Amino acid sequence: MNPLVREPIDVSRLIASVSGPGFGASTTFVGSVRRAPEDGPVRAIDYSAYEEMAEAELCRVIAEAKERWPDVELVAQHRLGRVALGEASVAVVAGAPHRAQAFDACRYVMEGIKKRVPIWKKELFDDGEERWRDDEGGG
Amino acid sequence: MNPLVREPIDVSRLIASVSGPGFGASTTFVGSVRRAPEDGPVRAIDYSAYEEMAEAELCRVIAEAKERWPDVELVAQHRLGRVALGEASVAVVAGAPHRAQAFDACRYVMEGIKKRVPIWKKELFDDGEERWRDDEGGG
Amino acid sequence: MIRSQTGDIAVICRLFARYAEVVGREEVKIELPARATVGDAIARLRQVVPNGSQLPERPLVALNREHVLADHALADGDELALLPPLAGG
Amino acid sequence: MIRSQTGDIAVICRLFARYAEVVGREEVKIELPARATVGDAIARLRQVVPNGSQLPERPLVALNREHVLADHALADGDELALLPPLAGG
Repeated sequence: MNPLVREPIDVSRLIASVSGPGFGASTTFVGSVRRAPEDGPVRAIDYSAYEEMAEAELCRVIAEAKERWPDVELVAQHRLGRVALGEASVAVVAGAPHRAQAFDACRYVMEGIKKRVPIWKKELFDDGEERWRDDEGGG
Repeated sequence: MNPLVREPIDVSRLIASVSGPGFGASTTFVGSVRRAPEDGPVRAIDYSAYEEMAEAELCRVIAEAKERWPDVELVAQHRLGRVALGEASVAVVAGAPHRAQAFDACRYVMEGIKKRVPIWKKELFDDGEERWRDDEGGG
Repeated sequence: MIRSQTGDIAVICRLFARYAEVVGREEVKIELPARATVGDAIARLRQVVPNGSQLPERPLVALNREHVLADHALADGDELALLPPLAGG
Repeated sequence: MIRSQTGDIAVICRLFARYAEVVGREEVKIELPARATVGDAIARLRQVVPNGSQLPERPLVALNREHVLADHALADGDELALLPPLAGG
């Protein structure tokens, strides 16, 4: 499954893709474009990436998680381009025999995406203003 | 939303029910009936509960989580009755402004369900055998 | 003044899952002296129901739908539930 | 034997997001002496591109699509990327 997508993320499909008869647990993280009081009237976000590296780095993050939790299956997708308010910008699903692994691996991959995968966002506001946004503490 | 249900859990609907413009993060846990090598050929699980208490206790678990993470919104459902292999037996969704809260609150509720909510399961095997199952380390 | 040692309070015991199968009942009403504890009720129940001795001496218990410990005091009309090891999820 | 101080190796610098906007370029080829480091390349880049001084002196960097530190050595043909603070998710 392509990790960088320009169409809406189909979360149900991602969840289904890591389920199997031996998997009793799945943990799914979904990050969405939000309008927080402190952010002002955001209407969408434009995501861009250093695409070749973003794919490679996400692949490395997932490989590390699989080394650490070998029974876990993982899938992750990140949107690029224009993402409207409320739409998912990122989703990570971890399927596992047991819940602790599913939670830990899902979180590991999500932290890796935030800290290591070269993706940027520009917030688009109702009034037409645009602003590059660092993501301290965000979604 | 009723926390104890006898029909399939609609995970997408649960996720949608805790999303909102201020929520940039949601974490979803889904537990499913699994067929693990060590379990033998399970074909379904019959879930039963001390229903009045299960509802009350789940409500308390969620209230505790909301006290600890006030910005989080939570929803949880657990199946009762016959649940076939691969079907979801439990789902917990935490929506939050930020991802750490979403992960922590989702996990807190799921641990509470496993440790405190009076639900039992009887495994049904391919050969017609049935067995009450304690859930040490399970899904 | 002499008071009866039994029959001061009535408690509804509820049984679930494998415990209900063991004794063939889902509900048993028992009578106990005033100031009886949860532990006293379990001991009585194990005596009065068929196969009661196959129930554990210290099961997980809930009183009026909340988890409690065995030394918890009982009151007339209480609902006491014996909970097999939980297995939700 | 005297060797040229520049032009021994060529490195492609890639710029993204706000850094690309600052300098109005997404790609800049620079030449550097042998044994130059990532830090040397950044310093050169800040001199040669318009508004280069508005780029940070120590940005997050990736060499051939992997995160590296400023003391990392460069080789001819390397792809060096300057990464604004990451904001995925």
